[in-house]
Amino acid sequence: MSHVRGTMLYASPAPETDRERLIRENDLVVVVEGFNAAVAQRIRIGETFVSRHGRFPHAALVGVAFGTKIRASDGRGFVHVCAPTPELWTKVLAHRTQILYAPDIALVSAEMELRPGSTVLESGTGSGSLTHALARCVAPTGKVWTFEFNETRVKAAEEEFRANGIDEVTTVTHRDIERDGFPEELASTADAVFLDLPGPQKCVASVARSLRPNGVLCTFSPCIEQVHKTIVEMKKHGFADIKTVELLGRHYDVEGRCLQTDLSAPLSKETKGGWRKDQKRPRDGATEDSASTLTETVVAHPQQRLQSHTAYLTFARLIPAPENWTETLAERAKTSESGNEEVLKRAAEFLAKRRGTKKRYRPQSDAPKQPSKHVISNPDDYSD
Amino acid sequence: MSHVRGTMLYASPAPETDRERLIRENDLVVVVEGFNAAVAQRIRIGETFVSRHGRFPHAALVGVAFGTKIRASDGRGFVHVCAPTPELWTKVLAHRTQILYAPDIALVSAEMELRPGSTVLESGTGSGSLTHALARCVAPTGKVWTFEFNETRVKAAEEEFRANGIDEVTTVTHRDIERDGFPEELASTADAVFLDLPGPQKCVASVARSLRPNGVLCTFSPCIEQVHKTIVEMKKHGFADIKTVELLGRHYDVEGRCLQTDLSAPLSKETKGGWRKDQKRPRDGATEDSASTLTETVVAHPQQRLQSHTAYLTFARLIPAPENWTETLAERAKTSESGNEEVLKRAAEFLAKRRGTKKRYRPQSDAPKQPSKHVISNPDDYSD
Amino acid sequence: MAPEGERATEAAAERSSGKPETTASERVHAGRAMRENDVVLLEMNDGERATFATLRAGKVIDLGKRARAPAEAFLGAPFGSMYEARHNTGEVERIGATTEVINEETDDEEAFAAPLADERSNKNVPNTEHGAQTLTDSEIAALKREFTGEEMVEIIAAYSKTFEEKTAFAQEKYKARKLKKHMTKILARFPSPRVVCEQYFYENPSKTSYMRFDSLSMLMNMANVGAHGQTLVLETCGGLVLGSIMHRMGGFGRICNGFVGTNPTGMEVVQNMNFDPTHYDSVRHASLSGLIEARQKGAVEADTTRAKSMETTEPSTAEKKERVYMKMKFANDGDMSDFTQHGFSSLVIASLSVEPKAVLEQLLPLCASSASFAVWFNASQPLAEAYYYLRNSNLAVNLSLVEPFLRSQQVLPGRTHPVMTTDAGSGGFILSGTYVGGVNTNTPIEANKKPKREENS
Amino acid sequence: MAPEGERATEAAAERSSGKPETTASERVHAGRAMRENDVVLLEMNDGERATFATLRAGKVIDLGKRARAPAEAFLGAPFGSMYEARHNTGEVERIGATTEVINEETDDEEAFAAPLADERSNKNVPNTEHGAQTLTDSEIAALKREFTGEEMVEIIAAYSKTFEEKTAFAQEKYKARKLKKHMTKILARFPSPRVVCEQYFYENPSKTSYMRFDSLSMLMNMANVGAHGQTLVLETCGGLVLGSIMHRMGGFGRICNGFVGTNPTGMEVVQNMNFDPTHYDSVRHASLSGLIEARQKGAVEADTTRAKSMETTEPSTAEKKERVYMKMKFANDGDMSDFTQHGFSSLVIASLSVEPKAVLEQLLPLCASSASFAVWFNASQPLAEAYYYLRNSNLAVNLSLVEPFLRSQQVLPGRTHPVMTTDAGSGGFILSGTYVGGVNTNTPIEANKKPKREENS
Repeated sequence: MSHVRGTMLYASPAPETDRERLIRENDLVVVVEGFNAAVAQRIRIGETFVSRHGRFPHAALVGVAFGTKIRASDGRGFVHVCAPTPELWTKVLAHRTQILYAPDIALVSAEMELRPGSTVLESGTGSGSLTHALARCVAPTGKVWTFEFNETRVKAAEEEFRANGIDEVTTVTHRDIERDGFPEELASTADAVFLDLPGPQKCVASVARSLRPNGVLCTFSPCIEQVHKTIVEMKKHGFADIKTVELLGRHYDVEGRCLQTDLSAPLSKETKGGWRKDQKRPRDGATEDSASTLTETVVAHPQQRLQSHTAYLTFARLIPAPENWTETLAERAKTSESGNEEVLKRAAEFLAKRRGTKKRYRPQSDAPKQPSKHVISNPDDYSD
Repeated sequence: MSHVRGTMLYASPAPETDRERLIRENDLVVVVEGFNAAVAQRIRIGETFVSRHGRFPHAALVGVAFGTKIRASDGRGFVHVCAPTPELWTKVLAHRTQILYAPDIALVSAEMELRPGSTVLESGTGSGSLTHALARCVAPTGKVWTFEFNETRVKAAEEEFRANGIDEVTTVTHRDIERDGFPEELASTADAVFLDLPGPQKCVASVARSLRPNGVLCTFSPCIEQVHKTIVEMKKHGFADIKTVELLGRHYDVEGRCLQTDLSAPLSKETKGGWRKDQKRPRDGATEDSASTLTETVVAHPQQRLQSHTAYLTFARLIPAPENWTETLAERAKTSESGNEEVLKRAAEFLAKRRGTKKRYRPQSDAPKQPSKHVISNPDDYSD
Repeated sequence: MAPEGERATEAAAERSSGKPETTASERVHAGRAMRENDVVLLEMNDGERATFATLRAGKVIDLGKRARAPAEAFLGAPFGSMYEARHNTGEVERIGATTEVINEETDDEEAFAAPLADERSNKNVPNTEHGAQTLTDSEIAALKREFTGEEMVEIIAAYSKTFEEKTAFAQEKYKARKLKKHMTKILARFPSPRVVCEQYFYENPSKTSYMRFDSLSMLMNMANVGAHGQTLVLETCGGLVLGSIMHRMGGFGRICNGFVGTNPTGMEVVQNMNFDPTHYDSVRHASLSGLIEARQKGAVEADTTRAKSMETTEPSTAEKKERVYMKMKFANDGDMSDFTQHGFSSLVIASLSVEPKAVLEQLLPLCASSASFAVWFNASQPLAEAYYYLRNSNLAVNLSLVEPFLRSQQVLPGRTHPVMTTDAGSGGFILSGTYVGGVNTNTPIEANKKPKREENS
Repeated sequence: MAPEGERATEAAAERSSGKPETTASERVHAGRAMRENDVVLLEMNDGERATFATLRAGKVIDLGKRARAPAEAFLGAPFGSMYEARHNTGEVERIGATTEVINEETDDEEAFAAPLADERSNKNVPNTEHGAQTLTDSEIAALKREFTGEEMVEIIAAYSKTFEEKTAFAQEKYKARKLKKHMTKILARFPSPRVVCEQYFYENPSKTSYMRFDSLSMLMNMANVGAHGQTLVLETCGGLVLGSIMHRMGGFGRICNGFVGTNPTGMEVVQNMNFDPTHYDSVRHASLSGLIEARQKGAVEADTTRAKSMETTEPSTAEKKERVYMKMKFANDGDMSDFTQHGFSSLVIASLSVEPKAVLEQLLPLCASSASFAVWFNASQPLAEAYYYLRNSNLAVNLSLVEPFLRSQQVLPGRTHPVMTTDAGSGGFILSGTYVGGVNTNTPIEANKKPKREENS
């Protein structure tokens, strides 16, 4: 298979020699303008990308290798033109809804055990942030079926998926999964199902029908009450191995920093004013002509602005039931209700016989129970 | 005031010259046996502290400065003898219950705005871990009233507080606060109240009576449902400025580490076997005779074994109500119920007049409302 | 500096009297009446914005967003009081705790579904509210002059095209939002270290070096700061850490505000904390290099110490001005000798400008044996290096490097979760321990092969 | 190595056939039947303990705590099946999802108060349960030979002095605890990377360098690992990271397992993942210094490369044994030249033995332009140094240093809270970015003053 251009489905190596992947017309390019600033551009000869760094005619990008540093045609500044990946797409996509970010996407993809050939169902599609990563996981032989309640968003997603080349393995459908469940045609086909809906508990039964044995259901719910309701439904519908986690991506800032070691010298400009942002450190450890009492060091500290909660992720597995399991369960329930006394009688007989044999006597279980020595004055509140 | 011996109430400087504080009989000493291993010892001539490091006769410690490194009388190992502090006490105390640890204790003490002279109520006393820190905060002129439901624990706490010298500002009482509330004698005396009980919502009314205006209530509840119930009660009883947080103390391990930079050399023993625990780095940056491709560096990484949740801490303030506030509130409620239509009528008149004046006509508010363009097929689930 | 004994006697007298704790508590409690010259933090609409104000009779306080209030509205009322500023009349009225009574028992489908849709940016329907209001801006402005805040909310809701289509839950939320717009709720906070720290952290964090409140609280506890202690502090957090120590020690004991170079750095934040003269009197500024020199020379050679301390008591004019305002003195010879002779019982370091390892190496020898210390930094590495040094040189035990991880929680029926985003993503890191390098004598069972002295100097 | 084109054709054929995705999915899905020679992870009692077992007919598998099961009990059943091992009979019976039906609607006082007391170590009453059992140990042992696990629980409860005094909630909990003791529930897990990673992380973490599963998942995604890629991996996590890459790429594309020195490190963990030959065939071992040399010499001077690669294909006997078992080959000349000519599309580094900065400096030039890379380490500082170097030398953009903070949550009626303690306190840190140093040509609008070449070598 040759290099797939303009899509972000495959992390292909460079087909040309010497490690270069060249930009062609209609390719999707992620233009990196600086730290944490990037935008998507579809290469169309005649168009020009304009930013605060200057003007970048698309025509000039054709034939250039992905990763190149490009100076603006008006010479003002520069940008890097990068090949798209699902992770970069998540940074630059158009937000039609709240989206999932890289850490949650990574965990979801992996906990659902996706691999080339897997079938995965998603609802809702939203802005397609997760969908792209799912498509990468299951390509080239798997399938992502994604469902969205809002028709406008369905149309937008469809177009995007085609342009980004993930339509090869992805189908987006307009459907209200909470009301209608997943299509019957997909029954017992899914290796995994992902739900990001206000009422995931409403479609757990449908998910159970759609999953293969040992398939994984993942729900994404911001509020804990929702998680609770969903877990109740999961337990009712044959799921086990249920766990709820949350994952924060704590981003760190990295900076070079001058720290003073001499307490007799006044605090210098370098040390007083907080961080020296983005100041370059001389290569190869050559020290600047700063005072000898300044120690320069690289430090990493967590960013203050933090996405401190996204959602609770709940994972559960559909346990393949043995044949006649429903009948077995019913029988068990009956036994445990009626069989209790019978069992205790048998046990008492067994014990009496054994105690007789061993010539050891112990207080009988039917002896009057002694009150606990620890009298609880307020038993309603302080039960053990 | 001279140095207070054998208590941990005051962080006094050394009364003797040259920065030494000497151990005397009956002093409490925290014996540090190694990293994160410490035990409390009350100095009694004739007794001997025995540990895996050897035998340490108490008599030999008298007259020695706190902080001294002591070799065992049988020469096997050594320990450090440290002056007690509330934080060290938390590490060595006898657990009669689950206890609060340093990060929560610090936050609670500070959010309750404790200072010398403050009065604070606590329930339950438990193992007295928090009590010692509270006593330090309010000493020498303040007061900690602490209440415990379990009589055995009351007795143990009483004895401990006396021995540790915090009884000067601390009184422990046997009382079921959930059932009986705080004593009426303490009404309007407390600057802060701390509750660590299974049902804190049951005593919020009593707390409101005990607090001074602007006093702080802090509750410590492991489960979120409990927090919810308590906040409902707080809102009923004149509390505002309510916030719920949780605080984890993430402890880091610090280690010296050899990292290989040369990819052609096989991984050496130094780098292969994981961390070089506690290996000392030569002072003054003198490098060992290791291969030049090894970079030695100090790293800090979070410990794997973590107290990942202690409890939700909820803080609230008793808002001092103005005089006749109850009456004012009742009146307001009445107005908002009956006054609605009257207000709308006045507004309509005002607008009609104004629109007439300005000669601008706008659709009337009583014009038939148009249905929303965005028809929601399942309004129960998808309301905005 | 008031002699220790005097205050101790006072304290003892209080303890022995009839209701001692009430008296002492009365004097310091944060719900006392607001008085002339007090600083108050006026917090609008549950933290929407806030401002420090000094209460002076006749002064009009700017509350932001065109709201104002005379100082008299606050004077005499207890700290912690709550107010409503009505935009239509300009009145400021004192109120009690929040009037909104939420029906917390409601736990129905709506409470679950609605907020979810709501919080996650109306994921299911496009936002129809925009442009749904039939009143013009100028009409609303005119109405505001005639009607109260609550009345405005009713009117605005009635003239909204979409209000009636909303669920009861969404209507409630809509009204609350509108109420906030037309009426300002004010909480008059006592400027305790907690309150001051949070205010700077969220509004002007560079002033206090991004010191977060939980970290500040851990600094106090891990360094065992308390009454009758002798605390050495090195901070460049604008005085926040110093103020927190003053609050904790309550005028009992002594505080040495050690500074790098020849002059103290700005300590303006202390001025916002309503300290009385007793508190200020417990503090001395001292040059750290002067302290180190005095300690090395010892008490017998006090001459150099004097020269040094004289030198440091010649601050610049700007410095002098601040010093006078803050009523804090520079250490004199007696203070310097006291500090160095007795040693400090607590050491607190909070500065992003100095290297923790180098500073600990130089300042720990000023501490009393078995003193507690705590160092804050906003990255782990400099503290890890210090930790490694202290452990390997046997200068400290009970070493601990902790990152306080703080998270706020939203607790509402059906909508409970940790807050979604925060500006408090890091509280920094705290290195703490017990200093054990300060012992002079070799006891019979002392283990060290070489005298401690050598190691510490 | 199978030619790329062949597999692609196969894939295309599948896509165009009637129900292609089902077919493909069928082949890989984790719920397929357990077959002879499959590895299965048998997890007892919801994670109480677990063991990897290779299913061979006639083999008896030790489940720990004196429980055993014949391989036949599992063969033919789908992965993911659940079992009960009855201690009294030695039977292993296949069951469905959990039989315990918890009444989740119960939300009364009891459910709130009881668990609190319970979880916080019976804070309110001393533990009376101990010694409350009137049956002796030997009696219980004798009974166990006669009664089933469920029956045993009923008997034990009936003979407990304190059972009846307990609340209904506590009784339930007591029974559940006893049931665990007398009956083992087994979950037969498919050994996916997630399952294998967690098993090692909690049971034998030093084997996989404490790689936590969320971090592993982020390594895969941030390095853009996927089908048809060409991935270079340097890991010393026992093969866990390599296995995860093999799983993600599914035999489509090529993986170069780069090793430090002259031999690959142990990759045993890969053997536990039930990979088919296609997966193994996509992997080549190669010496990293050999790759670097080959890249520097270029394709024209392949001689040295050959010599180098020959050298590395002479492993020790132990090495050979493992290699054969793992069905993975060493890179030959053609592979080396392919790798260096096309460059790697993804670079993954996960080792606590090498310095991230130095490794990135040497390995990034082996990557294709705009390749994605991700590096894991268990401390932030070495990654911060690498980050600083890459940013200042303009070798990478989209740089990000992230610490995944993972927390498990207990969700139970009235008892919902994050888990109290964990052995997963850290997942390490991940540095990721896009390599932009690999461009040779100076395009007309290229900005760099000196050729990129120089910078990368």
